[in-house]
Amino acid sequence: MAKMITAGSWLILLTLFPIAVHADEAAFVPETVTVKTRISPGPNVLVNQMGMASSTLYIYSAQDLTLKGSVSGGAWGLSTLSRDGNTAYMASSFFSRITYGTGEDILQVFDVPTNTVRKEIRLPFKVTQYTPDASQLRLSADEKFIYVQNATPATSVTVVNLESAKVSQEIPQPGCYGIYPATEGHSFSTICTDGSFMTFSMGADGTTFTSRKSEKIFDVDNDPIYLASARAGDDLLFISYNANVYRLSDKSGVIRKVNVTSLTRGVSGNWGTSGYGVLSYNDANNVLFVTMYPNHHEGTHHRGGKQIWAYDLARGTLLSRSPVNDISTIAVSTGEKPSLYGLNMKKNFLEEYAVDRNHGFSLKKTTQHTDFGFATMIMGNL
Amino acid sequence: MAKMITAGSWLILLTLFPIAVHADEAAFVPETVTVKTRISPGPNVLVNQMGMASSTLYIYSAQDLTLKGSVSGGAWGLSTLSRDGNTAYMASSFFSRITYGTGEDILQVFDVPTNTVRKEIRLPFKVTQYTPDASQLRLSADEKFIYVQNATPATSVTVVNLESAKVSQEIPQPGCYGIYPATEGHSFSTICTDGSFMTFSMGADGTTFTSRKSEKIFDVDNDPIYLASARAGDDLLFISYNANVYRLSDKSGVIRKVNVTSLTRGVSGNWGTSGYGVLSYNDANNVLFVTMYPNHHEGTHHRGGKQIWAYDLARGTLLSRSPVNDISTIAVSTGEKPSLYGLNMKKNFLEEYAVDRNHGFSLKKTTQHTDFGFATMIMGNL
Amino acid sequence: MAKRIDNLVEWVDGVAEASMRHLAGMSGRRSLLHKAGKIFIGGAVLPMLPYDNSNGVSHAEERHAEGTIPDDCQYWRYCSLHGGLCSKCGGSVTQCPPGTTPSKVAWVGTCRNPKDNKDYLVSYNDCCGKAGSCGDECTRQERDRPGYRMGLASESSWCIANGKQGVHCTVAIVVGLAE
Amino acid sequence: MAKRIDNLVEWVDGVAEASMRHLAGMSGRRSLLHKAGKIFIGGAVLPMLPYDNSNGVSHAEERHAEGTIPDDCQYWRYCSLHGGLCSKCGGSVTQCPPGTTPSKVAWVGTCRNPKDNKDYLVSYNDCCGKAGSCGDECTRQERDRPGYRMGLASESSWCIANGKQGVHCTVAIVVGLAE
Repeated sequence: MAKMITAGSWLILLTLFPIAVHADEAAFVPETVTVKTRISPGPNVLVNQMGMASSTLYIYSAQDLTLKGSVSGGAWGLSTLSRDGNTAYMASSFFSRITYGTGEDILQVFDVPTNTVRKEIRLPFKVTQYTPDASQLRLSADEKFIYVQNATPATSVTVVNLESAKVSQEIPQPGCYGIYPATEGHSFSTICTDGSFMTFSMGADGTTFTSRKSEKIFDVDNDPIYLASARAGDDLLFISYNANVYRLSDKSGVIRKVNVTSLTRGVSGNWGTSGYGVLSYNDANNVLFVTMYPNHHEGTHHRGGKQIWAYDLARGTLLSRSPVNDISTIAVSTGEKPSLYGLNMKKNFLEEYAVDRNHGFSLKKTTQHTDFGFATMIMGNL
Repeated sequence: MAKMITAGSWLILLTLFPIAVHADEAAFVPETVTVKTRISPGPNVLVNQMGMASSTLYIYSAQDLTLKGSVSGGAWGLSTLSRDGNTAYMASSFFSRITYGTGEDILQVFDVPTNTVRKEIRLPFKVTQYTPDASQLRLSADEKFIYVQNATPATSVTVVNLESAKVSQEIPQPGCYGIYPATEGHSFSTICTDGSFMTFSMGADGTTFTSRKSEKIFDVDNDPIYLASARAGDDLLFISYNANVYRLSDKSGVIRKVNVTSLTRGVSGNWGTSGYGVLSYNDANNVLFVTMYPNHHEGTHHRGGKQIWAYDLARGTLLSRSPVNDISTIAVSTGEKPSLYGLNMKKNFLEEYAVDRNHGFSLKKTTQHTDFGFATMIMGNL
Repeated sequence: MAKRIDNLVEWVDGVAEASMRHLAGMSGRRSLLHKAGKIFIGGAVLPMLPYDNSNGVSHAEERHAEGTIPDDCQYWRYCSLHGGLCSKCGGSVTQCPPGTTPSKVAWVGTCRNPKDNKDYLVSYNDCCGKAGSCGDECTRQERDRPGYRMGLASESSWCIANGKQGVHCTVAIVVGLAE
Repeated sequence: MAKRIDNLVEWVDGVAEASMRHLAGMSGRRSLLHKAGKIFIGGAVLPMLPYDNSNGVSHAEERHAEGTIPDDCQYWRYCSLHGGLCSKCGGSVTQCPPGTTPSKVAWVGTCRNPKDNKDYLVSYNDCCGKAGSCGDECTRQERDRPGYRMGLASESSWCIANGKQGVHCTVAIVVGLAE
């Protein structure tokens, strides 16, 4: 047998390299395969594409939507991004046999510039499997803790200390869902099944908590709010299926209602909110953008929007209504001259829009890039 | 906190079951969720859909292509089926992080009627990752052994004893690829890089082997054959990119050429073979079916066929040329009145064709079913 | 309704660790309704929908012809469905396909049967443990609510109570009359 | 060409256990060609293609403008490509994207550069270790052969020598002139 294997070596070589190479190679400079160590510089837009086996965070140039790189994790990937845009987090499930066998929930900590895994932290095997929304995986204001939404379906929040890479505690959250951290300190609020909010405040070391329940804020049956939220100054914005904006304050350690604004008052066509990441706020101009759907009724709340509305929250004025194709999720950049990014849920496009400040913050599509699969989250240090 | 959790239990319940149930239920018969324990009876057609994370074997009714069930495994799934159609095998890779981390190759043994995993056998972590073809995972004639194609890219064959569920040996196969078991005993042949075949014959206990190399059978550069093969009586049939049929005998423990037949002699249009599972043979009528592509040239050999040709191998007659849409893989049933199944590689359809014996075994599509992804293998106890 | 409420009750008691097998012989429908009744009395908030409470004869009739339940997404019992029907995966409208496990809990829709103009509770259980999809999904999602009303949340996987195994398809089980 | 032949030689010697890092400082291009020469003398079957053997100046020129290598599937160097180009995944035509690992071995195409009408050897390395696709694939597959001529087999994953990690995309490296 030894002889055969030796003979085989030649065969293998011929198999791999059946063509003789020219010996006079003075002028020919062969190329070599290399690895790009860092993605191209500049601001990024990230899209979280959830999969049943693997989930991918695609990283695009915020300028022209060129795909700059990606990182990938397991099933039902939830994700978030550090404020500086350099660290991405994904919480997802891995199974020994993809869809069965032994499972584990892992928090991957990714280095965005190099697209590499910096750290893995094992989570309690309770992480929610739910269409991804920003409210399911959230950093504390100082980015020392990360909060993970659990649902078995009993709901709770796993608190992970990112410095020690250890789970600090699991906070029971019965009948409530979604994580809305305060802009400072270590507290977060959550939406409860009776239309109230619960606010949890952690002790200094992250291992204890106290909680305070709000008054009833909204009517779950008749005016349910999305999980999606935005910050307008210090306040939290939510929006209902019926396009009522709930402006809330979490400054006092409990949620208080500031005001409620109907976007559709005086508008015909029975418009309602529609999509997943349905609202985004540009603070510099006090303008709220919302994906809207005509003739809305029970069951249309997750369809792709047919218009994006720009609304001046300071003045209470509907500024513009821009027609779009099936946009389910939006993100507007900060600053006085923002761009808006949207996900077309029928064609799986990531789209970029120029915002015309002189015409009511109306939108004009400038470019698009396919995002390769179902996605409901846009992130970025925009 | 105890109080809060108790209160929470109510909230959870309301969350899950917010609607009161009517108490007078005399006439209402509620349904219950059950599990179908066995797939519907009747002959099956199986399609192996390869995925980069998970692969699925879809099980269709051979009658009307109704989807009857499925089983699933890991990445780059290779599969085969027992002669009675009751046991399916899949060899595939599983990773701790889907695309990275710790990997393992697993042979899953599935019970087809119940769609359940009967057994798992761990394989040496060398299984080929290659567009699936029948020649990569093969049962011995008595179904006591299964042969697994390895490629790291060095090639070898893992022999698994299915009775003991243990690996018997790994047979080095340098410069050769593909597994073509004999119709009796424990030997198999393989195609080698110089156009010859090697035949390996195992000892009685499966732990030893001897090998014999054939003469050169075909010209790898100018008339390469596909991995796909068929049996015509006791002989093995292969076909080249140029549609030359190589009829070979493995009866003597080494491959011998019986004859070579050009399917395209006298046919204009420069037709060539094209697809993956490009040929299938109906023994009862001595008819070979092949997927064909016009104006073929280097690079067209894996495109979806534009015609299926029926060829009488006994008489050396081209019987019919049926137009089809992008069929890359075919399987014809046994018996005098066969049906033919094909995979449309552009639309991912599984298609069924009636075979008209009175008109040169020409084909007429009778039904189709989407197969949900890229597939190159049709199996069945047809 | 038995299994459905069984699950709910056990789940509330045991916080989602209930085993189907453990449940099977545990209690009849009546005792379950009794439990459910207590729960409602204890509940602080009762978000009932104002539906007719006559009984469901016509539905019971339909059930006898189960093999013929349509799998057109527009069929009434799919009013809150969000997923691929198991009838397209080798199961049926009420049967998980071979080799899968029905989710121990589920989201619930309230759908009006046009035959008797009554509202029924429909439990949408995911069937778990297999990869591969089997056809177009139905996305109706009427009265769907986000995770803060988990029992109506069609955006959640319901295999979460089954070791979070893969969602293969979804069944639609008529479990009760809505009051 | 250095790295490419390095890999091939080491791979034949060490049966695919070669590490990129281990190879880096091992040997210059000349010694490699020497090795390669011996191999060809030793080989029993020499399936050479009858190509021109003048040198590749025009290709060398093109290389200096690497950033501008087109990623249109019809471009000459993709003649045997079968996969998605890494230039669409954050890498380039010759660079794997950040966070991936180039396959240690690869399949090889022989492609004619229309500029100088010479034939070049092109190594198609897969970049490994990430999920997610990045755009349409190029399927040219000229002179592709099945696994029995493994070095030309574009239907194989070439991450098989990298712990079989996931194929993310493919690069096209011009490694030599074909004789």
